[in-house]
Amino acid sequence: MSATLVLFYLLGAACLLGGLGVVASRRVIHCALFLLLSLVSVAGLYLLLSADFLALVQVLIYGGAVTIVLLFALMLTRVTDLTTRLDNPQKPLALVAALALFLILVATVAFTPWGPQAPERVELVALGRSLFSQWAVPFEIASVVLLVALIGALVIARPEEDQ
Amino acid sequence: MIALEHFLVLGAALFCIGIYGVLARRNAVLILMSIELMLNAVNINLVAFAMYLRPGEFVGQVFAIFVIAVAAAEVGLGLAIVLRLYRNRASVNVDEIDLLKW
Amino acid sequence: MNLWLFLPEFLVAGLAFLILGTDLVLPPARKSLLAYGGALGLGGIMAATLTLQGEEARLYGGLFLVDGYALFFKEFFLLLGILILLASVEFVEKNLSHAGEYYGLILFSVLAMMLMTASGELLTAYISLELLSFCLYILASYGLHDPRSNEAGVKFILLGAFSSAILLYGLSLVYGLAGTTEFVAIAGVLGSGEDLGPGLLVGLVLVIAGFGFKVAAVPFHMWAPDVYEGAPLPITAYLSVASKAAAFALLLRLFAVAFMPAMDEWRGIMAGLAAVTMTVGNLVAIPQRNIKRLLAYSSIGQAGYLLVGLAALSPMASSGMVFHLAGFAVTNLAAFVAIIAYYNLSGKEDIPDYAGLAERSPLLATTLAVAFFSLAGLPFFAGFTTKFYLFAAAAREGLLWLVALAMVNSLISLYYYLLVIKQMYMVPPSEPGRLRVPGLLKGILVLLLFGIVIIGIYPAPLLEAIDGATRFLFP
Amino acid sequence: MSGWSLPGMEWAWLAPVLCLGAFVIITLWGRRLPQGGAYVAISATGIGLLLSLFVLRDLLFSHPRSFGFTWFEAAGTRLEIGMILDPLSVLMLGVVGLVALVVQVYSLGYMHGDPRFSWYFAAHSLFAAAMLGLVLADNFLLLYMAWELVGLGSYLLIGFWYERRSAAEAAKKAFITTRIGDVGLLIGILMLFNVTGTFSISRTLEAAAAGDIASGTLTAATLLIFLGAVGKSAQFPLHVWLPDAMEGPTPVSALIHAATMVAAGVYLVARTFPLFQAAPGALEVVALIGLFTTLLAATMALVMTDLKRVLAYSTISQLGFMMLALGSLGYTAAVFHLMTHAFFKALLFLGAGSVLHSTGKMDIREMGGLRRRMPITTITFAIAALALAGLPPLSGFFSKDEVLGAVYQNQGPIIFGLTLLAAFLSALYMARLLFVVFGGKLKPANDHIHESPLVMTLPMMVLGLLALVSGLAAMNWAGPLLGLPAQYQGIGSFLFLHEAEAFHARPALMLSSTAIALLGLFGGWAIYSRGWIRPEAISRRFAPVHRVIENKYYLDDLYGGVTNRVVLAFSNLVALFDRLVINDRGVNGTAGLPVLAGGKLRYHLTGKLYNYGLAMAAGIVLIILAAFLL
Amino acid sequence: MPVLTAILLLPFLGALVILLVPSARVLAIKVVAAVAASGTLGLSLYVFLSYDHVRGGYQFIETYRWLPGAGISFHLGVDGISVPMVLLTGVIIFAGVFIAWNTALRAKDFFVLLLLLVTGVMGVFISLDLFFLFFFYELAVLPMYLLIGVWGSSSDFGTFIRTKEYGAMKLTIYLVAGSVLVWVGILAVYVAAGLGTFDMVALGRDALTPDLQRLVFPLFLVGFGVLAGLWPFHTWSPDGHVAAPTAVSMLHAGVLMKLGAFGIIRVGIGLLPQGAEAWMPLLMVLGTINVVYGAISALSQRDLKYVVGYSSVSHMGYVLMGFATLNPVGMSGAVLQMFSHGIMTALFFALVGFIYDRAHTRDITMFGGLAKRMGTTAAFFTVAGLTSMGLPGLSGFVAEFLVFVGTFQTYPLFGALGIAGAAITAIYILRLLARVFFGPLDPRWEGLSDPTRIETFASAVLVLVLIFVGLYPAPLMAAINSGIGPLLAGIPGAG
Repeated sequence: MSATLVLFYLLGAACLLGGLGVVASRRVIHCALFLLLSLVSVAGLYLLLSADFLALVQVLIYGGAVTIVLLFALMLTRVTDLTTRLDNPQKPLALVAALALFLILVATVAFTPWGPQAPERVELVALGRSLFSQWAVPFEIASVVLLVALIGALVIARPEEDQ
Repeated sequence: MIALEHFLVLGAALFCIGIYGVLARRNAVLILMSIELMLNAVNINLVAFAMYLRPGEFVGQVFAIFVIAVAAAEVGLGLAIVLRLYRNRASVNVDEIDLLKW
Repeated sequence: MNLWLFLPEFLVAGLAFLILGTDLVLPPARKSLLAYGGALGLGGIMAATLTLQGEEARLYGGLFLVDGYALFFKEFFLLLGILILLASVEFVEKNLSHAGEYYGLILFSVLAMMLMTASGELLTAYISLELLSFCLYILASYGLHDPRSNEAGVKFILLGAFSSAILLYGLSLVYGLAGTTEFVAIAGVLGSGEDLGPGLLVGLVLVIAGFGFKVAAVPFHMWAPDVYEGAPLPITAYLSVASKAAAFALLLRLFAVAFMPAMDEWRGIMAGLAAVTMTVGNLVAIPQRNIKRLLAYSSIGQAGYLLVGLAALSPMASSGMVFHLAGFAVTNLAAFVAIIAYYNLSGKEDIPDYAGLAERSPLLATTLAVAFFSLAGLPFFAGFTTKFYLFAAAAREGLLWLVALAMVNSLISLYYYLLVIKQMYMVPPSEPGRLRVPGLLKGILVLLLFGIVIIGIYPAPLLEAIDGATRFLFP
Repeated sequence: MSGWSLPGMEWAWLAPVLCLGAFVIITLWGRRLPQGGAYVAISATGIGLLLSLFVLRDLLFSHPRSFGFTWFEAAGTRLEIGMILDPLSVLMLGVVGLVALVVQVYSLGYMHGDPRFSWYFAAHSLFAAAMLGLVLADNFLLLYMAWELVGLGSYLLIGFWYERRSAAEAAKKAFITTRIGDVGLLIGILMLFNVTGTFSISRTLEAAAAGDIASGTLTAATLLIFLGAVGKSAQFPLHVWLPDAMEGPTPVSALIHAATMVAAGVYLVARTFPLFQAAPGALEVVALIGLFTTLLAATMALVMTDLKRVLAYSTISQLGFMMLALGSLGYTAAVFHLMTHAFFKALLFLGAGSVLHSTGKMDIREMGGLRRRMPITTITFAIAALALAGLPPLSGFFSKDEVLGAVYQNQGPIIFGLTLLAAFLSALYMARLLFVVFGGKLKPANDHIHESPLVMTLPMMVLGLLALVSGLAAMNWAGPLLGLPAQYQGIGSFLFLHEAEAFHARPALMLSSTAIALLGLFGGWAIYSRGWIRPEAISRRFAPVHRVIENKYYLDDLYGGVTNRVVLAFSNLVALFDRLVINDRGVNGTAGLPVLAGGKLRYHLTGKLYNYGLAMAAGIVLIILAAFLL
Repeated sequence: MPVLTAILLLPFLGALVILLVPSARVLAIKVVAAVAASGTLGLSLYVFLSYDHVRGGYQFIETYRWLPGAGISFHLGVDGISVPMVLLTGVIIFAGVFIAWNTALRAKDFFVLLLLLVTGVMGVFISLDLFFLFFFYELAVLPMYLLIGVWGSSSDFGTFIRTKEYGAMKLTIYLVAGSVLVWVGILAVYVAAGLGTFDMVALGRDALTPDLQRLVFPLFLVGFGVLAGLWPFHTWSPDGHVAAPTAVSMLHAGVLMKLGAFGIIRVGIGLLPQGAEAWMPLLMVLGTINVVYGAISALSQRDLKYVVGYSSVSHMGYVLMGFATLNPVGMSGAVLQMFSHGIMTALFFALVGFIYDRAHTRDITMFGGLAKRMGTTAAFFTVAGLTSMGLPGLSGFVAEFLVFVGTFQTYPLFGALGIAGAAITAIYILRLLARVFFGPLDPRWEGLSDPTRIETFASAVLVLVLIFVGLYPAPLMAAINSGIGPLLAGIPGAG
């Protein structure tokens, strides 16, 4: 078993563990931390997939921004107290649905001929260049998306001046 | 060497964990977190496909970058709306918001 | 590369920024100027967009398309944008704060819809779709102190994000199988006869589920009634008309161009989805009391009819879909504008509140009645002709059973529409006095009524335009 | 003036058309015309009568002819309307025209002062038109049309005083009852049309005679046609309408219920007689129905106390007589009796009308001794009554004798015996009327009465004369006496041109019939005038029988019960079925299903966000599974 | 001159003009309606008179491009079957407008909708394109809901209550339900023929194979049959007629029910003759049930209008029986019956309307002796009643007689049942006359009066038509004959 494979299993396990923690933990703060674990492991997986830039982005955006925002939100909404129930009554059904879908997806992965696998590194420079040439339009749109989200967050979350 | 299927199964698992989270949680913020898990699962898929299947092509990675960007924005916006909800109702539990039904 | 081809998008984005900027300097009492200005601007852009007529280009390797199809829908969305802006003014003044951002967001959403129709590649399509969704999430929660608007926003964004994740997973599978995200190239792979295994089907189902959410197809529809009911009225109108149209426009291009070769895989799914969607939508509409909620369910039913066209995908069926979409948009908008006008005057939106409307305001009652008759597919009005055309196309593709079911559903829908008409025409009003509808809304109503009738009795010009547009889907 | 000649047969159509014209004119402008337009009606009928005389003259010196034209064409099928002029139709033309004219003149006096005087004459004209059309028809289509219009005319005239509930009900009853017969008639006609492809009566008769029609079909069709005759001629079991129809003005009864409409049934059978001859078993049915009816009605005539009702039952009885004659191959006898009966029965009714006009009463028990105040009425009434009783040499004697002869010749002794019994009964009830109404002492309440005006008595005298002498037409010397061509001797040879039928003088028969008549009259005199046997005593002795007869054998009650209880109950049931099963279950139930489904289904939107998500996930799983499995 | 377009547009333009007249100027509104109606009558008379029945076939043909891509064109034309129907519509709207002269409530809306209704009806009769036939077919249903719901009247007999809203809703839903089947049938023909056209002339009668014809025909039979009052889908008809205001009842029972029958003949038998042949025995059974069942139901009704309503069900049965014979005589009788029943039932409803307007009740048991105060009404009612009973001299006789002749040629037993139905008709009609108009006058009706001059004029027109056709059916039959012939040419078994 190669080292990369071991690494993959480790990262994968951490990722899934984090995921499970997010959905199963009884304390919201723990959930947030588990999420961080999972997201960071995903960044590790990106490295395994030789997507270095993506790993960086992942750590920066998710590990930094998103998690912190989430923690803020959790604190602002004061749901940190231990007594609150976090799961809803349809939990068993949710489990059945998720498992069923998982089985389907695994079967799909297993039975689909994915074609010749020739892993190859993506050059960071090429990626960067294409992002601003080939993908200029989506890039522009994405910027508008961020702007809109900003405006929306401001409008919606900002306390009214007149109150 | 790691086979593509490894990544795909991992992605599928994470995706389904995320789905479970969305379906089983009642706290709006936790639901948002679960959705982030799902998006990450998608990204694992995209990046794995990009690396394994078509040498020289990296649409998957580009796609993943955009997904990350959108996901981040989504979290921000979602939290803003949830905060507004909290301000109006003093709760972020989604089973308590059912004024609209039937 | 010819940047000129981006003219409409640039102009709309610029207009949006202009409005956001002007908002900063405008006194609160004058915010309605933004809407008028925006509408005027969009009108100008409509004219400017016409200069692109006849242009055909695949920019950036096919991820941004300039063709008749996109052009048609761009004009269409610009027009809808104008109408929504104008229909919102009074409502916004009375009920909402942050008017400038409101109008700006509407412009951004118009931009998003235009981009959706122009995208020829999965990533571009996705990001445009997200832009639209973001605008709508915000607009749906715009009633900041209205718990219902708030609830609508939460449900909308959480379920919307959930559905985008599902869509994305499906897209990732498609990408994994095809190795590309460009529509034509995908079609090439799908049509190559290569065995793609179950991955294709699962991917398609997930994509359909994701889009099913956007167009409110059962069982991915459940957000729609709640959000429609909770959102501010003009936004409900916008959701039911524009965002649905945009989603269908994208869906049509995606399936007609990219997934056409795999039609056998998804055709049955679409047909089943159509059947369930129209039936559930129309059945549940019957007991509704809130008129917005009623229209939400009726829109679900309409989505079912449109899915029939998708299930029968052929040049005629796609024309039929677009045709019905256009007719439906005009009709539904007419209904909503009348409802907005009545809400502005009375603050009411429950069906029993419409008692005696025919006496209090013949125009509003007539508009609603005409719109409902049109939605139910009665002749002289758009709904009849568009449905006939769409269903004829579907029947030609061997989906007569589905058409029959759709007709039965139309019948059911007639029942609940008539219930509203009964309130308006046969029950005496609970309050006396005539209602004075402002001139602007009156103008819009008359215009829309005219549109409904014209599409109903002289559809040839519109249909020719549509045929010209959908021709690009089947080169 | 060679181009000008007397109108002949080709002008016969004018008679009904003139009457129809009178109807239209009086309906539209009657109120503005002098005398309410009565003279329009009378002159139309008069011209018609005159015309029929010319036609008769033409016929006598030439041969029967028929005329036809296409009314319209329905997708290849020609609907023709035709007219036949043969002795039978011309005879009827004359009788109908004559009686109609006489009655109209009489009505001038009788109906004087009625607020709807003008409408009376309009309806009268309509009726006369229909009746004239009926007798002229050589075509089942025209015949049926006229047949129905006759029914309409009678409906309008019976219900003339519609303010009276009883009149309205009687008119309705008459129409509906005869209509039941008409159903049979129409079915019969169409069955024949189906085989022959023509509505022409002559051609149908030829086909039947030639054996072109299967005997089963023929018998069925013939009997159905006879059902029509049964309805119109008030034969058992459809006789119940006629007595009630006396609610109409009395001249109407004279016209319709004595001379014309009720004779239409007999006429119909006579007209289609070859069918009956060709159809096995048909004549037997006709004879039996006739015999039964005549006895049944005669007994009822004996116990009724209402003057007009007695006459009505007597009419039924006499019509039964005619049917019996037809059933016994006595074609001439039946038609002859039809003619004489028309005269004397009309006269009887006019007399009754005259009595009613002056006393205002109909119950014979309140009358008596009227001869002292109403001599003309008494004499004419007596002539008619005696003619009916069959006293020689009055008209009834000859025609009844013919009937008896036919029965004697062609039926067994039992039937003949019963026929004699019926003859006896008719003499008896006529004697009863005569003696009770006109004989005896004048009741004080009737002291004020006086004879009717001339406009009424004159028509009675005309009819009286006819009742007196028309029987002589039977005699073999009648023809030569009138200067007719040699082939015509008595009426028999006129009616049966080809196989001339002479008057059979059967002395034994004539003697016994006279004896029977005298016996009846004597019995009547003994009971009702002398009181040797008290009628009350008889009725007491046979109380149950009397009660049954007095109640019209409970037939009216039975029919009334059937229509009111059974038919209405059934119709209520159907209406209820329509509402409860078809409408409430079927229609509302089906419509309720979606409403119900929608009402239940709406709750799938729980308002809980995670439920929505679950539905989406489950939907995806299900779609994938379904896509894989299907 | 494009006459047919003019016929179609005239009532429509009338409606538009009325829309522009201020609602306070009631007289002007009525005058416009009257002018439009008279013009329509005039044009339909012109079409009737100048239709060349010797030449036969479709005449006055007009074709305009509409949606060539879908194979839809605006194709108008009349044949011998539609000509009488056009005339019928003209006559009835003419009478109807005058009978509705006293409409006080929202007269503007009323006349607009009434004229729209006529546009729809006319359109069905003269359309030669399936799309437009269907278009106008539904257009004719559309105004009904409002016309009944707003201007109608409810029935309330204690245990039996039918509100006008119920009647309106039921009628609308029912008729549209029928049209769903029609629509499916039309699309089936469109697809199965594979010609890519909705033009009935182009489709002809052999567009579908016999097997397909048999499969599709029931759709048209039941779909159009619903509108024709086919048992057991008839209950909308009495309920709807009763609830409707007078002029609408007239148009509705008079013309609208004929649309259904017309649809069966034009679309069903015209396009699918062999399918029709296979299904006609069933139609014969149902038609006969219609006749007898309708008549028996009419017998026990307490509401005057319900009697007339069920009588319509019964009489439409003759039309269906006539169709079912598939022989020339029966079919021509059926078409004539459509005309005759249209006029007759319109007259009935007009007269019932007069009574209801004055007495404010339609309960038969409350009446008695009305002839004394309403002589003209009684006389006209009698004429209508006699027509309904099939009395010679009136149009009903000719029509029913032909139907009987036709039926006897094919199904003698059903013919006999049909004739028996006519006898039951006599019972209920005569009962009605005796109950309502004859007998002693109930003192509470002392104050009643005969209809106004305008109303009398309008109903007299109908009476005259009944009598004229009854006495001289030849002109009408000439047209009908020329229409029936080609229709039956496609049926091998038809004589």
